[in-house]
Amino acid sequence: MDFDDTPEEAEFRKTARAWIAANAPKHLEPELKQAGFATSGITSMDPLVASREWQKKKYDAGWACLHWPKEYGGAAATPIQRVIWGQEEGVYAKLSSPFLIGQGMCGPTVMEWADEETKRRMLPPLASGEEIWCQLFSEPAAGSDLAGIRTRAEQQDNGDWIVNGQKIWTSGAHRAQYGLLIARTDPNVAKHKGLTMFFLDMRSEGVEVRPIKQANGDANFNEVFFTDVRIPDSQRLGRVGEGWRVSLTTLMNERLSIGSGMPTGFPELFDFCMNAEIDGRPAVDDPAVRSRLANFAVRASGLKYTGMRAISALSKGETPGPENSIGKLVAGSMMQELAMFALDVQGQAGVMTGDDAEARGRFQAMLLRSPATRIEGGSDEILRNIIGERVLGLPGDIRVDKDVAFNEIPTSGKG
Amino acid sequence: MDFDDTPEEAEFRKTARAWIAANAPKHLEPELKQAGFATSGITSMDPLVASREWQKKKYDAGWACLHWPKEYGGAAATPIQRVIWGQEEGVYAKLSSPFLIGQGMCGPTVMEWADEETKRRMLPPLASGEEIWCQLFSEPAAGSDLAGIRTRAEQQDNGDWIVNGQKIWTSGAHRAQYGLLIARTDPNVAKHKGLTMFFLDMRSEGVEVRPIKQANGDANFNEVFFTDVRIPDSQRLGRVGEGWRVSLTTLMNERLSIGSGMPTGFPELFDFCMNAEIDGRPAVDDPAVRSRLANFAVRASGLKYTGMRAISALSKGETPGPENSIGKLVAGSMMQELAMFALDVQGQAGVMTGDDAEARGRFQAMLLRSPATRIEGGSDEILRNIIGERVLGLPGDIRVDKDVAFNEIPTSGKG
Amino acid sequence: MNLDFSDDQKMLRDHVRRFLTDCCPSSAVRAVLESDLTHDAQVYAGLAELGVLGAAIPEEFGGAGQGRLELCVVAEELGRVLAPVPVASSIYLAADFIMTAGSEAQKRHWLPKLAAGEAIGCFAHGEAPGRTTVRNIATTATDGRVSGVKAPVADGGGADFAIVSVRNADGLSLRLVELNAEGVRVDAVDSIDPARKQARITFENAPSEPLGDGADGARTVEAVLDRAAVLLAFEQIGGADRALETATEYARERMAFGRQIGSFQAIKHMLADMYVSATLARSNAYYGAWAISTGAAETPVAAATARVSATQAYQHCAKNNIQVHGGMGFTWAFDCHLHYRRANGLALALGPLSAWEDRLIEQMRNANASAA
Amino acid sequence: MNLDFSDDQKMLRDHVRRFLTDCCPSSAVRAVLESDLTHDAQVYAGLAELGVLGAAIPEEFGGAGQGRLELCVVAEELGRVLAPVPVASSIYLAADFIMTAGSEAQKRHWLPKLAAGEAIGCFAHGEAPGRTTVRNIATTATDGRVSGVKAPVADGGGADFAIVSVRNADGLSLRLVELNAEGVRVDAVDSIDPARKQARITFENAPSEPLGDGADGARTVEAVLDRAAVLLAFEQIGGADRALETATEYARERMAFGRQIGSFQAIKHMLADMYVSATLARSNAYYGAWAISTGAAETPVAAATARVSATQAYQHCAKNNIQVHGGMGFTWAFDCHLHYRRANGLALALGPLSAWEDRLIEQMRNANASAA
Repeated sequence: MDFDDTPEEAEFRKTARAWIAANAPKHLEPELKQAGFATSGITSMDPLVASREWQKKKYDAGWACLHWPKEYGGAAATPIQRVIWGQEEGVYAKLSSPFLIGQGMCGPTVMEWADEETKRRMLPPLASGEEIWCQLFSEPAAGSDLAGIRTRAEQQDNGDWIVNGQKIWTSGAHRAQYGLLIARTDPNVAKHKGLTMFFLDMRSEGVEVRPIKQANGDANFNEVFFTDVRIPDSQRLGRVGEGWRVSLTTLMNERLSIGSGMPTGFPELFDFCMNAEIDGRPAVDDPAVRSRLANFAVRASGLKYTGMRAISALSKGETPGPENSIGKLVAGSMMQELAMFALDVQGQAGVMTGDDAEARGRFQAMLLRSPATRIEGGSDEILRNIIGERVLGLPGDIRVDKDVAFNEIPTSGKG
Repeated sequence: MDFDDTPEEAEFRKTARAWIAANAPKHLEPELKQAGFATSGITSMDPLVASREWQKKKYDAGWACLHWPKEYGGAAATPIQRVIWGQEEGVYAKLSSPFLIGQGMCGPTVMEWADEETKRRMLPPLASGEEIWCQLFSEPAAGSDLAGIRTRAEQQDNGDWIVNGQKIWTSGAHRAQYGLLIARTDPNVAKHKGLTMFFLDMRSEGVEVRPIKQANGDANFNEVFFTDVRIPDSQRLGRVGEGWRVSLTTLMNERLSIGSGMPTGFPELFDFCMNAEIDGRPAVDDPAVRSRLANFAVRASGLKYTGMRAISALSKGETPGPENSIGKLVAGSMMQELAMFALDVQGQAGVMTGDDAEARGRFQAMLLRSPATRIEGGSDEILRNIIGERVLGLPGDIRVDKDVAFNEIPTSGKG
Repeated sequence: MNLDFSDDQKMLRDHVRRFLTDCCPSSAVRAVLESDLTHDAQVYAGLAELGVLGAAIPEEFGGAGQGRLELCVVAEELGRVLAPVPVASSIYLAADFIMTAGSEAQKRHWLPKLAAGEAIGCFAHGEAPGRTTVRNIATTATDGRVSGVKAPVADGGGADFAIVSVRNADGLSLRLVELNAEGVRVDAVDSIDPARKQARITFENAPSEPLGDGADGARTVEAVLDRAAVLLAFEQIGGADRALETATEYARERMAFGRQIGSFQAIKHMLADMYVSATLARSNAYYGAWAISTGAAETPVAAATARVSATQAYQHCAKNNIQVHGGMGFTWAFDCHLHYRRANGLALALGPLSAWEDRLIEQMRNANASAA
Repeated sequence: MNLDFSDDQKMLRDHVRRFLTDCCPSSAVRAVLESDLTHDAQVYAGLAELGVLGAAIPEEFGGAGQGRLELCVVAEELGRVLAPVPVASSIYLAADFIMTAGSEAQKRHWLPKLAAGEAIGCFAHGEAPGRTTVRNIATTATDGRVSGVKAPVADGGGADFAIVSVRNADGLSLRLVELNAEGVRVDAVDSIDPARKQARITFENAPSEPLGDGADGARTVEAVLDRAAVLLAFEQIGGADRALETATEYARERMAFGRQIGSFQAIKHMLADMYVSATLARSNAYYGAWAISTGAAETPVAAATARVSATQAYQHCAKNNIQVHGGMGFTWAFDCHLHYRRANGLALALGPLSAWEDRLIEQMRNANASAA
């Protein structure tokens, strides 16, 4: 057992490190280091411009979407090289946040399901950051039950599709050029069978993007409304009615990318408790605080080394086991619990936010953001189902909606 | 708000207290006070004899099964009088343990479903402690899913029933004269519809009682095997096929009697932490211990005052709300958690049991007994279902076995 | 035994509930949450008119001369609707301080105004950062002039006067400071629950008068905080119940996978556990209500029990209310976050959960020692 | 990066697993549990024969000269089958004490015997009641003669010698006492896990020899306990995994309400949570294994992390294994209680969870301070 690179890995790391040292936007480092959850933290310039500049630089030098094939804008790197790149990129990786969904989820779906011409046309500008993609999946009435979506796509005589409906929780829709859209093309068959996947130009007529104000006051997500939006049949991915299968590619990549390296807030909490005082003594010396800290510590450490076990597998050319599926489940509820505890240590003053708060309001922001972590990209309950069924092999829930035509499934519990 | 008796209650309490002072077996008090979980603790004489003597004395003076009608051996007391009697009886109530199931569950079922003659014949000796009853419900393959029982009763031409099968978790079967038995009389109809309730003489030919050794080494329960046991049709309770409805009477009374006044172990834990030391200081002064104690304290206190709210309702002649349904759910897992914590405070030495252990091994015994509390008389999961469905009005689980003939329900998850 | 409210008190509850249902919908809460308003003046005036602000204030001082049980009833209703009014600061705290330690003149001057909602008081105690203990109070009073910085002060922004804790040689003493006096500056501070506004109050040689004889300030603070803890516990159980009701309703209506989400055990059992903690908290709050209404010796234990239990229950119910609602629960438009904010804000008011846990066991230990 | 065992180590694991599957079924565990046997001599001899007892003992002292990683692999397998053998006492503790602090003569005399399973050692440290700290060690050594009472001593009943901690002016020092000497009395004591026997050892002027120079006894104890904690953590994760497997299997087979109970979310999610804690514990144990196999400076943090996480996971999995099994899980006949007993027994071995939590943060604090 060791934490060392193989000689090849060390060589790759050296090259990556040297290139980053020579090319990274060092003047942005202080801002990036202070970034909160899910933002790059850049305020000294337009953050999207900063992101695009760094992405383009990486792309031109062959460091963007490392593991993608070269013909689509990548570098055909191995999974472990991708991990090493991520470690070396460090805080600058935060600049990639506008591209994460496109490159992490939409790209792989296009790669698996589009024809060669489409891939060569659509993927390189996605890799370079010139074009941003969003994922149009969730709907107000279809969250955990994604296959329950109602947005309709109807094919015209000329083959084009006309789309009507509403999507929600669409991150980055306001700045996206393209969107990956799942729609219902046949409501008369069972729910999983009537879906079809498309991609569309977000500048198409009839697409309206509205920001959603979230519980914490931010607006990182959007609602997207479709009114008679026309999509050419050439922008269909997979066969008509095969949309559910196509979406699984996207979702698998979503959970993978969200689940790995989730922050837990523990290092920040420990640091805080080293400096904070309770009645004149360091908080970290209070036995009750210690007991709580220890419980957070072993969870944070467990996630960290679970990640390292996955990297170890990649380093040996193996496929990581199912261990990583626990990442978001553990980190989500832990962040919430940890934030409540940090506020408790701050006492009555913990209620204050922003500059008035200790630790620059970090834990207050975490308290207000963390409920979303337990819901987005698969709720705690869905993740436990996945672990139970796919990892442990337990039987699925009883499904009452499986062999029923979609338009006959009840839509309200009232009455 | 007050904790005071009404004048009528005070009068009743005075009478009860005086009678108990004059009649209780005071020489047994020290043993009763040391009793552990679910035993009377009597060792200086045959505990069953001690129990019967006290019960008979109460019966003769009109203090047994207080709330039963007088003609069946009770005193037609009000619910609040029954509560006051219980408070006054104090440790001597532990002597009633052999009669609890018979008087608490079988008796009310007989009272609701038997004919007048049977009631007048069977109930008084049950009230007086002369006859002990047991409850023959659970089976190896039918625990939480009680309606899944397989013990068969087939009616003969002369009207008698012949019973074959096996029951389990039958508390007190080895000393019982009578048993309340639910059996399947028609396997060709849906599971809830083919059941019938009987009572039988446990001395009947073909009844075999075998003790079950439990995980904690005790043997408080039995398996009961039936081989061609004959029951006259006059010992049927309710109509043929109506057994499920009859059993609900029993089960409602079971949960009521188990749920009220569950011990939590908190007073004992607090006392222990007042006296135990951690590295030379009283355990109760350690902030980590305090935090754990506080969390146990509010649960114990919450249960105590929830009980008092129910008593308050009785005192006003009202029906208590659904609050009491939380009793066993809270107390069961709390006892387990509390026992683990108490052993932790004892350090390495917490592993020792019996006389070598601190607090006379009380917490070690609690650790080993508590898993059963979370299962018997409705598992934690069943209780959460009951609270969710009956208290909060949430929809039931999806039932796949409801409209299927019993003998067509799958019996194994294998293959 | 009667661990329950009386029929009159239940009638009062219905009365207050009807008033708040009409006058304090969630839009009223949001109006304060989303603005610089210190509170909802109309709701506050309505409560004064109903006579409930002065429920526990003697008639001779302009109150209704009822008692603390009536205040418990009102508190629960305020908690249910997340009422954006300074009842806790002005009534549970300021009025109680004056009733407990004030001079006859102070009582005559302030209590009728507090009961009528014509004046608002607050308690300026904690000084960030850190948990509030005698040790970290640095504010002083010299020749009757108060200097120091108090933050956060709940409802400090809308208050006419503050009860201010100051450090003296022996511990704490209390001063009453009018906030329009010179040497006083009140700044709003942002908080996790902007529907219950917080302020920073800076005193620079601000004129003040003593509250009480100055010797037993710390003891007065403890006694008043104990009683306020029970009243806040009622606000918390009101909020917890409402969060549970909202979540239960949603679980009955919302469909997923062709069935009501409340038919899934993951959701059903989550709601059952919320019911359990809300029930435990309610029973403990009743115990606290009995204690503060009778002045029982076990008040410190009962108050800490009520407080710890209610804090846990409201945090638990508010958090899982969002989880049951899923994505919709995390929108600004749904009310889930109002309870989440309130639950976590109230968890810190009067001192954090951990401090009350410690106090609970400390008081149980003392009670046990004195009984032995 | 390679946070995993090597292929050779995995082969060793398969080897040991095959041996234990054959020779240590649950009937072997029960044979010790239900009798006065101190351990299963046949299984222990078999392990010696496989060479695994001496895995971490240098070849010059009769061991296999491999390392602690091999011992981790063995520990996990022992934990899976609840092996009733004194490996922890004799190898993780006694042999490590001798390797760490023993004289050349002591090593030559004892290590080959320990590796061959011909002698069994134990560590006589705690003295009931109370948590074991330097303060509550009352046993002393005067002129080389040891007096005091040690309880509980794991595997004391079957041991040939004990490493005994004794109080001296500066703290602790260590003595080696042969248990057949005069002045030594060994009594069996009952425990919650009789498949891992405990004893009380009474020393009355028992002859002894020093282990180490006597100055840094407490530090030696800490270092050996840290390493033993990682090895026990592997026993615990082995047990946790086995409990999870058993429960999962049962949930797939057992029917209720016409369906497999594992299709109910209450059960499915319970099992998912068991998987989560078992996975966290495994990853933390690997971190600990890396630390003790490389002698890393962060060993105290890694060891406490592994220990706390594994204790939590095994208690959690063993407890819920019974719950998943329902009534059958509470019978003596099912093996669920064997894991429940072992999980709760191991939680106290080497000191309770709370003490390791405290140590973890203390060590993180020190590491942080020295890094700053």
